[in-house]
Amino acid sequence: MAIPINWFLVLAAGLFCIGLYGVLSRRNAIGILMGIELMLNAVNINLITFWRYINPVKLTGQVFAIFVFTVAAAEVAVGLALVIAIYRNRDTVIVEEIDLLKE
Amino acid sequence: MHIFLFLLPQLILFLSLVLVFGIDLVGSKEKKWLPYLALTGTTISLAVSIYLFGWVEITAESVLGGMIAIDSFSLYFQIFAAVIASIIILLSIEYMALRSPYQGEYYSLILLACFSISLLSVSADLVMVFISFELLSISSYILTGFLRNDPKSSEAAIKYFLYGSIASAMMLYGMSLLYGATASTNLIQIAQGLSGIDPGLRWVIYPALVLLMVGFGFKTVTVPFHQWSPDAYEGAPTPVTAFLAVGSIGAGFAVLIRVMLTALPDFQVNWAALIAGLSIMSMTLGNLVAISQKNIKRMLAYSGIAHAGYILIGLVSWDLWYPGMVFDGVSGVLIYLLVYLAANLGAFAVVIGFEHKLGSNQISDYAGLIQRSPLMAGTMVVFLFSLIGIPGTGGFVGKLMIFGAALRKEYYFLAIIAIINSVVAGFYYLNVIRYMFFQPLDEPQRDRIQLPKTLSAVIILTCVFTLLMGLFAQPFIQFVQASLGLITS
Amino acid sequence: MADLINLIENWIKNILLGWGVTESLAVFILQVLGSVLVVIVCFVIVIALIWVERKLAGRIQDRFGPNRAGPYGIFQSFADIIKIFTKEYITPVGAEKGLFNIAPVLAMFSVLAIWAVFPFAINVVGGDIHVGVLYIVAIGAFGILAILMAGWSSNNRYALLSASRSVAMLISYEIPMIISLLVPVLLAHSMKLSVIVEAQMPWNIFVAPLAALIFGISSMAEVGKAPFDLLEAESELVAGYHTEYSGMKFGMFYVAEFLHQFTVGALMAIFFLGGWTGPLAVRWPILGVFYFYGKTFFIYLVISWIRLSLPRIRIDEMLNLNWRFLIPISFINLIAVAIADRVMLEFNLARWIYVVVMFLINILILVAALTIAEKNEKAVERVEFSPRPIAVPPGKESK
Amino acid sequence: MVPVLIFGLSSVVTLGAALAVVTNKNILHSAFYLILAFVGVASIYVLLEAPFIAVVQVLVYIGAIAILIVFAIMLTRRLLSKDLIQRNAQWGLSALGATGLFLVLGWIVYSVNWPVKLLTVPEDPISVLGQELLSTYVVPFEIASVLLLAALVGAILIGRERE
Amino acid sequence: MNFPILTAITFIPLLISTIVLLIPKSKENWIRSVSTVLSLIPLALSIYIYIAVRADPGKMHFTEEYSWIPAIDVYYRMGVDGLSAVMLVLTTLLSTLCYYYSIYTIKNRVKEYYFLFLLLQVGMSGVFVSLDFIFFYVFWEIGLVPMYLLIGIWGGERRIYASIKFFLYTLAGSMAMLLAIIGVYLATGTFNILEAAAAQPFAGNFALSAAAFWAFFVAFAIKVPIFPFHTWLPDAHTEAPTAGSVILAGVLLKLGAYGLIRIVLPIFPKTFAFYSYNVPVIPILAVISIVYGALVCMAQWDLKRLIAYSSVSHMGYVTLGISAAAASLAISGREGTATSAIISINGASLQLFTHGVITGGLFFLVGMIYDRAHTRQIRDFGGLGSKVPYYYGIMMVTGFASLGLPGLAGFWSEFFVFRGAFAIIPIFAIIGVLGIVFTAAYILWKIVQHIFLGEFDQEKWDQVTHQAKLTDLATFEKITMWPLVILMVLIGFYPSLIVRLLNGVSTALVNNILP
Repeated sequence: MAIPINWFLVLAAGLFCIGLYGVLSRRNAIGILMGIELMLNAVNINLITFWRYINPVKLTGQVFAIFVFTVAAAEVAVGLALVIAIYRNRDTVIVEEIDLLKE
Repeated sequence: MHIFLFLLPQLILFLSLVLVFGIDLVGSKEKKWLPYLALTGTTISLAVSIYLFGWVEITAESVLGGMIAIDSFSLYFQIFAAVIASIIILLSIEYMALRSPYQGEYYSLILLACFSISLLSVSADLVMVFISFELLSISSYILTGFLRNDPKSSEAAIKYFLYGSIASAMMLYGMSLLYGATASTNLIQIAQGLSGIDPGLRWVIYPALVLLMVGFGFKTVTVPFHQWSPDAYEGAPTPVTAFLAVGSIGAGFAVLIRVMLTALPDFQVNWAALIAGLSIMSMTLGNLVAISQKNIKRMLAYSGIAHAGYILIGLVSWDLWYPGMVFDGVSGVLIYLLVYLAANLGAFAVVIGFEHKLGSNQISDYAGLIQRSPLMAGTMVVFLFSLIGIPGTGGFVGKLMIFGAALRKEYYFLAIIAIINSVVAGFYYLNVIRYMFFQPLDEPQRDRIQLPKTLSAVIILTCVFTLLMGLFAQPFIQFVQASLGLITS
Repeated sequence: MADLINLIENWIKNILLGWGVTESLAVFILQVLGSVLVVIVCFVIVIALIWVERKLAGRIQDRFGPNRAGPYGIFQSFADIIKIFTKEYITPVGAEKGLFNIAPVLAMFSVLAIWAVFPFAINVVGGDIHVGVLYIVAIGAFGILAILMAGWSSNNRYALLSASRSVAMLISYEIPMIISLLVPVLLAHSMKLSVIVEAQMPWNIFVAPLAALIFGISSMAEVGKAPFDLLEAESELVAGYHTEYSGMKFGMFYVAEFLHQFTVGALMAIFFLGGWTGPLAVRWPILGVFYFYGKTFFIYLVISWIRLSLPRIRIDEMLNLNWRFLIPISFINLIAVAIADRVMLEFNLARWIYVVVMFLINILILVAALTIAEKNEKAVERVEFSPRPIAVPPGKESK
Repeated sequence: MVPVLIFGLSSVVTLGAALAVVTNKNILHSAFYLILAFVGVASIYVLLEAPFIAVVQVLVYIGAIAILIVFAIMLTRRLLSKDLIQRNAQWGLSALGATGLFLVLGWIVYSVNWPVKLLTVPEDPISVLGQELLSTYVVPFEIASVLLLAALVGAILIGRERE
Repeated sequence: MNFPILTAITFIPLLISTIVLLIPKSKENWIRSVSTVLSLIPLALSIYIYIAVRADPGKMHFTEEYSWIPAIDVYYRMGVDGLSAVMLVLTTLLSTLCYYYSIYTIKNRVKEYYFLFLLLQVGMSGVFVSLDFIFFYVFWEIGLVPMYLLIGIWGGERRIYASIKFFLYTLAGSMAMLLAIIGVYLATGTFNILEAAAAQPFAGNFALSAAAFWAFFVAFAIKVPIFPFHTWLPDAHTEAPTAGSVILAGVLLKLGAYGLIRIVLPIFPKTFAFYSYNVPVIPILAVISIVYGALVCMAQWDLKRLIAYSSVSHMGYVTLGISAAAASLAISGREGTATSAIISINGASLQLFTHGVITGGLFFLVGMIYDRAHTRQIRDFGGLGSKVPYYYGIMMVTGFASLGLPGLAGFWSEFFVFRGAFAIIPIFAIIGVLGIVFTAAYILWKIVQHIFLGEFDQEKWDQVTHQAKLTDLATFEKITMWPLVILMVLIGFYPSLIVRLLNGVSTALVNNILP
């Protein structure tokens, strides 16, 4: 193949770190969630790249990626339900303003 | 006998969950007996797993495409899960009936969460580890936010959720690196792939280890991945807190031990150093912060962090176990988990009883509890002493095994930090005892507290077990050592 | 001589090669030409469709329909196009400009991109990918997105309301649609559209009529046509998500909508009516193209007929229909078909027995479902729950 | 040459969009950039000869997750006002940390000599995938279904209106 | 194997406590009398043991050994030699006296009180008879818990502070000891105290040996207490209820010293010798304890606190004696060293017994006066001698015993300690003798003069005590005090009563550690 494997991996690492930055720097719960999604996408790029380059005969990487999709969808569903619930209760989803639980 | 028989306890747990969920769907009447149905399921599961444990000597075997490892280690956690499920159900009956109309959903989620504990312990493939990990996480998030009209519950859940999702994303990245380095996700094959690994490729394993530890550290509540726990513990419905404090941590250790020992034995030097660092931070921070807590659920959360730190010492000082070995790290971990289960669930039972009757979780409100309920105060003392590690209670045996293992592997600094922390821990546990026994009631004669029968049963049961494990530890240690089937072979 | 399409293809290719173009580039150019052709055909057809539909609507509603421009008003559509092109683009104050402009393009894209994988005749496919069915479903997501974008960026309450309604509806109805699409996939043992078409023996509508029905209903909802036209219910929401659009931007939505309906016809044709198959279609692929468009057009007319006959349903009814009826029944159908297929293949039964049994199973499920639904109609009531008080001592309430 | 161009284009789109996601002041715009990033990732999958994954990416991430996110943002509309700061106080530190992590991770994955085996992708990978899912991975597959059900029940339970 | 007498003596109090638990809360008199009467059984048993051991005190008698937790090599091992027998007598005697005394003085939460006190007795007796490290440790800590609760519930005003301080200090020490125990096990492969001593762990590794030694030493030093670790003691003693103080001073402090003699000295003789002679840290600490404790006593105006500090001083003699015996190893070639070592250990262990009896008595006496006056300030009293002659008389005897007047119990133990230490570590012995002078000073000056001599000022008394009635000792108080007084005099005239048992133990010990 024309493209060396580490290009993809560096791309994934970049995406992962961008996602991590989003997670760490956002105040909005939904913003954090978006960062998490970016991180999961980076993981998937990694998995598919390894599958393609290291052992394309066994589809382990693809299967793993499919499970990541599944879990990501489930996580988002629960997470957004929680966001809605907290918004209804507290009228905010800014993480710093969600502060009933501090002594 | 057929190897799949050993999955029977899990299957029973799962079937009872389907049954509870299904029956709840049919008809619209409130079904008060639903928790008892769930309890029956967990009890049968427990009985079956104990029966299976005593039956034959199990050799490790990977089945179902290498996804599942059947060994005595997994049976240990099936027993663990069934016990937790039963106790949590008993703790919930009175408490949740008052607070939520969704009984069927609640009990099926509890069963699901406990099912995923045993699932995590049998996972022999990263895919399986990941999916069971998420099953546990997601059911825990939902359970934490179960009281959706209570802002604290929602808040606890969203914090838990955010931290959990980040942790699992990072863990996944680590898993993907492991897969890339060995071209496999099967734990045994990973170990084989790593044993003759190209030295250049070792550099990939280090970040993978760290990232994996983020995920496991989140589940086992170790510093610095602990931030969610005090908030989640405080906001969650208290039976769920009890589950998080014991079940979730136990599951974390199950998967941590499984992955580290099966897949990464060649990197023990590296992960032991990493985990030792985490352990020191957890013990120290957990104990120091616990001192200033005013809410008993928060206090128990921080103490849980500290206990996770102690338990990690056992893993750090892992060695191949052989019959006749006295102090072994992993059997220390397993016995400590049992001890912690009994003592902590007992303590939570008291907390639930108190909250149920008086609506408060403030430690200062426990003043004079001995006069209002000698049962609660008396047993709470036993639980707290067990958590400190006073002989005569199970906690002592746990600490003895862990410290013994650490000393045997000559991790003196870990052992010394651990004992310093045990003393610090004494301070805040004694604080509770102080309120219960020494502080007079602010109003001279208040009513005595009459506990629900289910709670009394749990309290007495866990108290008896805490004392039994302290005074007659032999069968428990034997059980734990027998559980090290695959892990150490 | 037999394969006209192939002939033209080779001809152009030879010309290109003669100009000194490399082989791969020539193939690429051919692909581009093919896509352009498909798109042009689509646009042309839409112009015709609009006229046909208005004429049909006129007939059904007992009026003439367009009848001024040209014979039978045949140039009415062209006149409209000219009008739309020359109109002013208006962007409302407070609109999100970028999103506002992207939305119509995305709407067009979501419909046109589906055509990329359609088999028009034997061996005449844009991209015959392994995951054709999934691709179709996936591209549909962009349509939803376009609506959301349009609704949000317009800075208009009604548009937003329509957008949120549409998302609720489109996402819900995607489920039965996908599930029923799995039935043809299951019968053909492939997700490749060309294989699905070729495997139909007889047409799937006879083997899996229930799936066809569910697919029909849910894809009508996907299109957003009456009786499912809640997203642009004029009486409630002005004109729905594209209220604020004008000129060609509005035109793109408009065209996309008609084209979408036509695309649904094409999907029906491919999945349930045998696609391009027909007498002599293998021999003369060009005939297959005609069969394909003919079937598509037929379905289009049927959909128009339905939408012109039925009134709009209420939003809760719409969701109930989906969640309480279509989704369960589609799952049951899928499972039943899967089991029946497996069992009958195991016993190696004759094809006609297979078809008859399948047909009967489908009808049975439908009848049973309708009976149960009718019986339960009255039982569907909200169960009231009165929460018991939580034990909180006075003065300790959280608020 | 063509694959390299495609790779370059899609990685620029992906990373650019991702950066926009995490830095944009308007959270809704972030969400739409997120979709763009997903599209970029999907094209990477196509480049890696995994069309199924690419399509699933579009279906799940764009068709479900992104739309849910946009929807949730619209439901929490109060937080969309322009003057609301979307990043927290320690964003600088986070940026530093993320960059550092990228340098470390990127350097490792770039410089390591991966055990690459250049084989062709199996014919009809989708049916192989299906068989794998229902043979080797049947347990996780079933658990995934339970997981989805649990998430569904939970989301409804938590997200419902107060009664 | 005949009757398991040691198991019986240890666990009969547990049985009694269970009985107490079963008696309804309202029947307070039943609880009191049942506990007191039944506690005579262990007392009788301990006297029987004392008599039986007399014949050959140097070796273990009545040994019991059962497998307890074989998985971690823990055995149920018990045995008793002369030293243990003496300590058992002390424990059971003081416990019974405390139960009896508490019948009249404890009015609230009687059931819990007796339950905890009986549990405490289990822990104390257990420590003196166990021959297995873990078993020893278990009893060690079991004693800690009830004492903590006793101080916390029935103590004085600052009881919460005092109880937590007491608990944490002891816990810190015992945790260190736990590590050391495990270390010894890993080095020797056994938890048996005697076998471990025979195996001499860490003989070749000074660093490890020193670490384990200090871990044990600190644990025991906290309990004794030796100078820098003593700060918990005044608080705990002062705040504890009378019976609690008696047991604390009378028995619990002895646990530490007992541990030093039973465990540290035989297992780490070389290290102990090193720190007693070459780098004489321990004798220095012992001397500081003696002198500092006595000096602080002179500055105290709280009677109970004064007696508490006197314990620090008196227990310093014990440490000095033990360290002298250890130091003998460093100069083992010199003539008469072995004899001196034996004498100093005899002195130290005799001091354990006599100090238990004397200080126990003193705390009883303080409790008695406090019950009348509700104050412990020495300045508040004056001229009581004429008002309460009986009390005065007993106080005089006990006080003089404490300062080491010949003819009373305290003399012999101090004499033995200094006789032994003088031959081995003369400098410290000389400085230590200063302690006796200070002791005499504070007993005579503070107690005798300030409290009993002079004119009784009725007005002042009424003012400080809110017109409390001043009566002489009641019958139950006399009954409580007499056994102690008798013992003081008896040992004063016939020390061999105890020393004979102790001598056997010390001889065996010194013979084992000296080459």
